[in-house]
Amino acid sequence: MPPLARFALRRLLRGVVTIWFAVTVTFLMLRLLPGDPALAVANPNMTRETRQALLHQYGLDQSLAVQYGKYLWQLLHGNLGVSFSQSVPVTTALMERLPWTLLLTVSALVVTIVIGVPLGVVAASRRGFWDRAVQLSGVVGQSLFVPSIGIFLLYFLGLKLRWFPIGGAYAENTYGIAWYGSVLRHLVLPCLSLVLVQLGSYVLTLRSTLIDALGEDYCMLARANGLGERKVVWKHALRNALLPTTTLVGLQLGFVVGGAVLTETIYAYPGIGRGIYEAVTRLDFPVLQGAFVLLSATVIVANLLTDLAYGLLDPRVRTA
Amino acid sequence: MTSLIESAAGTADVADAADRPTAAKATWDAFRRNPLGILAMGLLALLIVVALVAPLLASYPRGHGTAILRPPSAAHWFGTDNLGRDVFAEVVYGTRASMLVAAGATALAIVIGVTVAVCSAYFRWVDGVMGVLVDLFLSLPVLPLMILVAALVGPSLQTIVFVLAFFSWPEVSRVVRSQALAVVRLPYVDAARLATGSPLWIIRKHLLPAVAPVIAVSVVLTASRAVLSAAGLAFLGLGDPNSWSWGRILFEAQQSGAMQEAWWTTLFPSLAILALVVAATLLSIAYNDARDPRTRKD
Amino acid sequence: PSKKAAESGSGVQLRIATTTDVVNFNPLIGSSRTDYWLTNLMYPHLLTIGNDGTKQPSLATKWGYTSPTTGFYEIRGDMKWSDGTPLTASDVAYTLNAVKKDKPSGTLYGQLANFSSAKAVSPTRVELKLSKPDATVIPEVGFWGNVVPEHVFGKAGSVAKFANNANWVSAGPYRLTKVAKGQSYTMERVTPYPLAPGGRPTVSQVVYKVYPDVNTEILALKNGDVDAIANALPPAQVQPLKQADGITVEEVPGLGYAHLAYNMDKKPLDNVKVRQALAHAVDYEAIRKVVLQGQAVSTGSSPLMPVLKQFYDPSLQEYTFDPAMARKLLQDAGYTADGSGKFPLSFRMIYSLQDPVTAQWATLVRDDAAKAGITIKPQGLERNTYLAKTDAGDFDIYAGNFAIMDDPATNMTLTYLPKGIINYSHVDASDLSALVTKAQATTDVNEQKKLVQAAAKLVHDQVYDNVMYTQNLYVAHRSNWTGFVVKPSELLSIVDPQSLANVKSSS
Amino acid sequence: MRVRGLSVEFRTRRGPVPSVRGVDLDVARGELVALLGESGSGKSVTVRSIMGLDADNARSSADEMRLGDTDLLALSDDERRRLRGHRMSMVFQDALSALNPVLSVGDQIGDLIRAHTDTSRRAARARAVELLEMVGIPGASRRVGDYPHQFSGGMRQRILIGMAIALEPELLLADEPTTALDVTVQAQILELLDRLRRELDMAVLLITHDLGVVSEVADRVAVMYAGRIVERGSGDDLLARPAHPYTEALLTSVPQAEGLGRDLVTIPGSPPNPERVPPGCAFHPRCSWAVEDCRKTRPALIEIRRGRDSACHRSQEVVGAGNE
Amino acid sequence: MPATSSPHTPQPAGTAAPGEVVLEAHDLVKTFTTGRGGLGRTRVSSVDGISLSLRAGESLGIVGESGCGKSTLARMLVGLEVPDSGSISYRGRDVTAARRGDRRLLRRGVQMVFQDPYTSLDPRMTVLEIVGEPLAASRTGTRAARRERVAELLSLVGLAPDLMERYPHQFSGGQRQRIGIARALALEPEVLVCDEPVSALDVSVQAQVVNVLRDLQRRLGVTLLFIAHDLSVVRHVADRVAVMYLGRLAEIGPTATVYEAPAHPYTQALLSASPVVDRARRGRMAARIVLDGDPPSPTSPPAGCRFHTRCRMAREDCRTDVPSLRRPSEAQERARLAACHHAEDALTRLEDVFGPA
Ligand SMILES: Nc1ncnc2c1ncn2[C@@H]1O[C@H](COP(=O)(O)OP(=O)(O)OP(=O)(O)O)[C@@H](O)[C@H]1O
Ligand SMILES: Nc1ncnc2c1ncn2[C@@H]1O[C@H](COP(=O)(O)OP(=O)(O)OP(=O)(O)O)[C@@H](O)[C@H]1O
Ligand SMILES: [Mg+2]
Ligand SMILES: [Mg+2]
Repeated sequence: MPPLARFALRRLLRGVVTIWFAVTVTFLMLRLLPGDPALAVANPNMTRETRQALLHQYGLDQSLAVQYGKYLWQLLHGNLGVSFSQSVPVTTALMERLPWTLLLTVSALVVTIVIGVPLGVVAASRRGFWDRAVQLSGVVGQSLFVPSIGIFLLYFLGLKLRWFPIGGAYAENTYGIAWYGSVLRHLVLPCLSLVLVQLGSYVLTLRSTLIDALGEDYCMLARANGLGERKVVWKHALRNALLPTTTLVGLQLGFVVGGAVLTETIYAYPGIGRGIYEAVTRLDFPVLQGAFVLLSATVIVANLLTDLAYGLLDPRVRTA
Repeated sequence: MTSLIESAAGTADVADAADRPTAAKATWDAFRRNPLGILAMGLLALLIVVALVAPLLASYPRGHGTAILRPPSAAHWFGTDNLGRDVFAEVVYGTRASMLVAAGATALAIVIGVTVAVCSAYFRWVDGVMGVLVDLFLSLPVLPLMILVAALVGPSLQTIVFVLAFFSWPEVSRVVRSQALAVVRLPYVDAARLATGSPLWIIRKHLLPAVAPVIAVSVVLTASRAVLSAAGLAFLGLGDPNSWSWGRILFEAQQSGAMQEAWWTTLFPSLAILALVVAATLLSIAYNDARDPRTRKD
Repeated sequence: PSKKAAESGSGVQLRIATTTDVVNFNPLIGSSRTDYWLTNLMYPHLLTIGNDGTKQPSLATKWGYTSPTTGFYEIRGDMKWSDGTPLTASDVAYTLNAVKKDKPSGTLYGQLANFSSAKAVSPTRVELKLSKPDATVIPEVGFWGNVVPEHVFGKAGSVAKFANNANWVSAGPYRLTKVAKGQSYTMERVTPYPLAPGGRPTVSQVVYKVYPDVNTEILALKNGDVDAIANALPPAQVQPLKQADGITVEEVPGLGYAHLAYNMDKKPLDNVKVRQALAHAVDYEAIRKVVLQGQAVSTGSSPLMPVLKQFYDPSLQEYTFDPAMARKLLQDAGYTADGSGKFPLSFRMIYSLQDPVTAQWATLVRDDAAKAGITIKPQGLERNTYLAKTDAGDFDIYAGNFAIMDDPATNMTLTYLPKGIINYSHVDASDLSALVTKAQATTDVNEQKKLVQAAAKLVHDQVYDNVMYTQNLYVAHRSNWTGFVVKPSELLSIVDPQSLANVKSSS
Repeated sequence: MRVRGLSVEFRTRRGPVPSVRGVDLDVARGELVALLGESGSGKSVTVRSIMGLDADNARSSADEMRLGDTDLLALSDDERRRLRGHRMSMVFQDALSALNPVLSVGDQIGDLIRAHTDTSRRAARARAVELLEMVGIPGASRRVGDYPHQFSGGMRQRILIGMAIALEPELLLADEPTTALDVTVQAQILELLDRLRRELDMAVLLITHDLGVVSEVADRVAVMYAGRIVERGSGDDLLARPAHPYTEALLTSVPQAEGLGRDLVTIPGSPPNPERVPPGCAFHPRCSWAVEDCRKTRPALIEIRRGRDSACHRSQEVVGAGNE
Repeated sequence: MPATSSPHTPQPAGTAAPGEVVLEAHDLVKTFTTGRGGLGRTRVSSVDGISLSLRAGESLGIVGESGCGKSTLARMLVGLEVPDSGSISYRGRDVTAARRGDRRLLRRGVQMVFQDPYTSLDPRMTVLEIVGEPLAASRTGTRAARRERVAELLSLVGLAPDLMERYPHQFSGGQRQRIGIARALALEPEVLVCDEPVSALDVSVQAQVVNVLRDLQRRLGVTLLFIAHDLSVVRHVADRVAVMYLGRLAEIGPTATVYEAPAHPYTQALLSASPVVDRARRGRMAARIVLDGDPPSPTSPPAGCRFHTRCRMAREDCRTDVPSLRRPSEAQERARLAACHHAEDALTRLEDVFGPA
């Protein structure tokens, strides 16, 4: 088998295993831990009959093994089941939300990188005051509690200054250009809080790898060859220092997509994180399982993309 | 044959080297010089003291008061909440619970994580299995799962501790394992393998001491992440409702709709979270810097 | 974004904030508050309710019984579904029969226990056959049940599985036209709507907007992002909002109550003295004053709340907060306090963490009981665990509240009969059961009043249930809106079809 | 090139560490001077200082430093930079870490050329191919776009040398260019350096601690110990008749065919820590010739013979002993 | 000095008569698989069919270019690495399989001195702990007895015993290497495998360590396997020399023979390329056998004779047939073997190596 095909196959296999793992963990948790979805869906004065009917309708009256087998079988056919509480296919329920989460996390990532790289470079190449300032704000940013900044931003930028709307992803009754504008305006605050929170780790990682890179022999050689400091930093050192940062992107993207629960909750952003939270409160098993499948898939795709980016940046991988 | 025993010159040379500080002392010397590190340590110590002597600082916030949602004053330094309870007392006792949760979860996560990491690094077959497991765990969306478990099991101090630990150990394991792998490859471990056939001996005498600094950093970072996660859970209404934690103060402020107007109900617990996490992070950075001879410039 | 421009955008738009997203568009399934608000505007109820809990005509103009096992509704003849199909008695009959058959999880099925079948005897009259005499069926089914279009729901197979998530038809003042899941739900005016003044709702468009919590809702209201908050404001926010410029706060009378149920299956709680001691060990006044900011009224420890004027019995007095009395009662029951004044009694009290008001007084109940030497361990639970534990009887004390207890006879069958589904105290007293069963079967109002009052007295004296208060709710809207009709309970609030068909903007 | 009184001091947490003290060096065009000394004696620091690439915490001073007729000390940072790679260049010890792993070899050579001359990208590339051919990379035009990891150790070192001579500098500083290589490859590289030196008429300062290498290629040799030059002279003379006990000990401690079966002559102790260099002659604690005076007074580097300098109180005796 | 001169002198584990074979390796093969960077796995043929025997009291030197498998061979011999195939026997007992008892036997009999004196000592342990570790781990003797033993070992390698409370970082490279040797001696092994014990040391210190090793061999009768890439050091230490190229033995024989009359073209090239401190040879660089190119990658070793790609004498058969290790005909020295099809030819062209006399 050619190495590339073998590589692709291995990645695929790993992806499948990861998804299977996520599915199994959630499946078992949902069924082995206490909590009855029939109770969660109906109102309190429901009769036992209704409850039995519901359990039967959800297929929860079968044995664990049968349920598991059925679920995996469905999954193989790309069928995530039907939401308990919404009576619509899980795919429909999730696909309404996924784009928003992706928009939020990806735009936050882009902004983070666009701001983070220069900050990291400044910190690494201009030691002393600027370095300390960047480092300290990175640490503080990293340590912020999302709801706290959420409240703060909403209060000042939303209520007091009225720069940005409070909650939601776009304004109703807007069309065309105005719609895009409203999407952008709604995106700013949640995106900003995500950026604040994750910027620190990128800047700090980049800073330290860049400092390492600048001390490497190849930077010394670049200087010995009479290259200007700017070229040494931006071309020779940064290209190398970005590699660990790329890995971080991959590690974090999956994490951020799942971790956006708090952000999405604070800003009523209709993303998948909030969807999960709501599904938990209703014990909507199929939606929860589907969401975890989707999140694992996102992690896999994110890792694949970072691998690709890594390959582009690192010829040692590309030409191996 | 010339005498093989080191000549006076040789011993003198060793004596000369003797006052070279040990790694630990060099680290401490470097650490002491870093104002941020000292500041962080002070802050952390302060929070620990607050947690320890909470009863001396305030009486446990229970029942209800008459002054509702009052801004900070001399009587109530941090103001009062919607039931007229003293926010300062809540924050003080919150420090206690938050740190307890963090400590419990961290201890558990560290024990599991380090055991797995060290065994993985030392025994290749363990690494085959555990490595995959850790990778799989790391690709799980942690916060949603924590929410799920906390919601299903029912929020209590124990649940929170277990949930946090259950989802934190893989990260500990990942970090410690990579360091342990590096150590296992060092020749002195090979030398130890030639000295004894007991893996336990090697792990105890060589591996654990060598990864101890990483574990130390990991403890601090895991704890600070645990504080954030616990606060997140509490904020979503999944904290232990019977003990005061910073997250619960925020949650109650949110539930009572007082968040926007009564800024003191949200500001102070938020600051407490920030202070703890910042202190922990700065401490670990300062420690790492002090440990690295390159950054400490000696 | 939809390509279609808002052609009706010329009219007035009313934006309403909510904190819960819509879960299900099928009124026979839906259980979230926003589900009700939305579907109520499309699928009419036969009856509506007055502020004192009395039933009033809506789709039905007349209702009653022709025999102990036969009931009837006369409905209006001028109603039409928005696609032009007339709304007839056969829609009503279809709805009831389908619910009976498919057992959807909504409230309605629970009301149909003694219902056998329905039949449209004319386009405007439907008759219901009951399996045994039950006076509560007609008013309760009329109030709780939405009527759904047979020509739409009939095609879907089981009404328990129908998502109803597109192409809505409405026989109410508005019709759902655009859904942005998790964000906003846009409804357009339906004309003609016979129940609106002039057959035409004044507002052309109603938008429900989802906010993460009440804090942001308040921000949004102050900001002018929304025109009304339809869910209940937290007690502490009522005063500040009343004082805020440009905002009007409306009082919504409560039709439910909050209570403590003592699980009589658990040992010392089967002892009436212990229950009475517990009843004396709660400072109800303080809870109403501090937690509820005075926005609640005592029911006299009786399930017959003052709002239900025709049933209320003012002679029942609330248990006083009297730790000494509690101690005495416990000593009578054979318990002795230890050196520190503590009795060897410990109770686990469950409550839902998603219910902020209960969550707040739960700790007060604990602290009050401690004064009487009784240990109460509050166990705050996530809503689902709470429901599961409630259902399993896994608690000593249950703390919670019911939103609408409009009909005492119905509610007593559910609350105090041994098999009642909300009989959380697990009471099984023959005298009480006899009274309740009789009340349920009696169609004579005066007779029924006597019976339920006697039952309520038993409940009060024996502490079969410890009803603490009825909470009055408050909702807010921007002051430029007038004409809201306030209906009791959060489920109706100011967003009942009648209210929204009448509301208008002054600016 | 001419250097006088070069000193470099590092500021560290434990106080200043003088690593290089008053080094004088001359390298003439076409000449290969070997700088010999053990690890930590300050060889690399000297070279970096000459290149103007001192570490952040280093402070260097010199009485005189000129390249041809340019006074290096008088130059601004930018002028100094433009000199680097153009008129003086450097070959590093570890070619793998000295080449940037993520940039193609052609790109790196191109960068160098374009930093000093006004050349188009394409022309720079063509020149890169030429250089690679010159240092003996087979299939240079194909491989110019390859990355460092795709070359073997010897080839990488050749590429480094190619970069160093790209703009035909007057002075080439080679810091242990062969230490990381196998003997068979080392021979190739040394030969290449020797050839290029002759072809381009460069001055080469070769740093090494391998006496064998010195003996094979050096025209002149300078021996460093604890940051100072302790002996200096032409290769033939110095290796045959060492005048400093350190050089002498070094020569005898190397296993040689004649000494088979006997114990090697050892130099007791170990090289001094630059933070704590013994007073007087830095070598005295390890020196078998040491006398009382060596402990107190530091011997200056003085000319003991024409073209021969040594910093030892007993140079004459040492030379004499060696001749016996 | 006789091997049992003083009661304190440590005894080698076994009492093999000089000349008896103590450690024998037969047809060892080791291939590593590496899977870096996610793209496919590569197989590195590190050692490919090496047979050796070590006789009691002798010292065998191994030379070869970097990456030719010297360390891998050494690690297999001490049991740190398990060979893919082939066998190792110690005193006639097969110890290849990693059975516990065999491991213990091997550990007691064969010990190793590592290349890098900086990373081969645990920085967190005192010298006492380091040197005493083999004893402490097997709970041999009391604490005090162990202490005494460590003191003995330290003086054996020329370190003052009172230094044993110190930490490694307080010692110089040469001293550290001697601590490493003392540790290796703690279990009184019969064979000491030294993997480049002096290459990380300064020239001025190398001699100290070389002398210690030679002295130990003489005094204790320890058998030495001495790996180095510095030909002159090997020549000084070893009785016999083995030359490795890309995982295989190129030539093996008594030191003098191999150095003076190398029969393998690779050995010849190696000798010719090594710089020697001898001004007389200066300028002869052009006359040397300079090998073309670099050693081929062990991931895809050439077929046939692995040296053929760089060999000046390569012919057709070298590309296809793997030469076996054999005694070149007409050679005087019986003990010398070379793996070259054309060893005889090579021997006639010796002047290329050392230049015209
Ligand atoms: N940045 C620095 N900070 C502090 N000390 C330094 C620094 N760089 C070098 N030194 C010290 O300067 C001394 C001389 O170092 P140098 O690198 O010149 O030695 P060298 O002769 O090149 O050794 P080697 O043969 O190992 O390359 C060493 O003791 C080293 O520790
Ligand atoms: N653990 C390992 N995993 C993968 N490959 C290895 C491993 N150990 C050694 N190798 C490979 O085996 C080959 C021989 O390595 P070895 O270390 O034995 O060579 P060596 O002769 O000791 O080299 P040096 O002189 O550099 O020490 C090399 O190509 C090396 O890359
Ligand atoms: Mg150097
Ligand atoms: Mg090796």
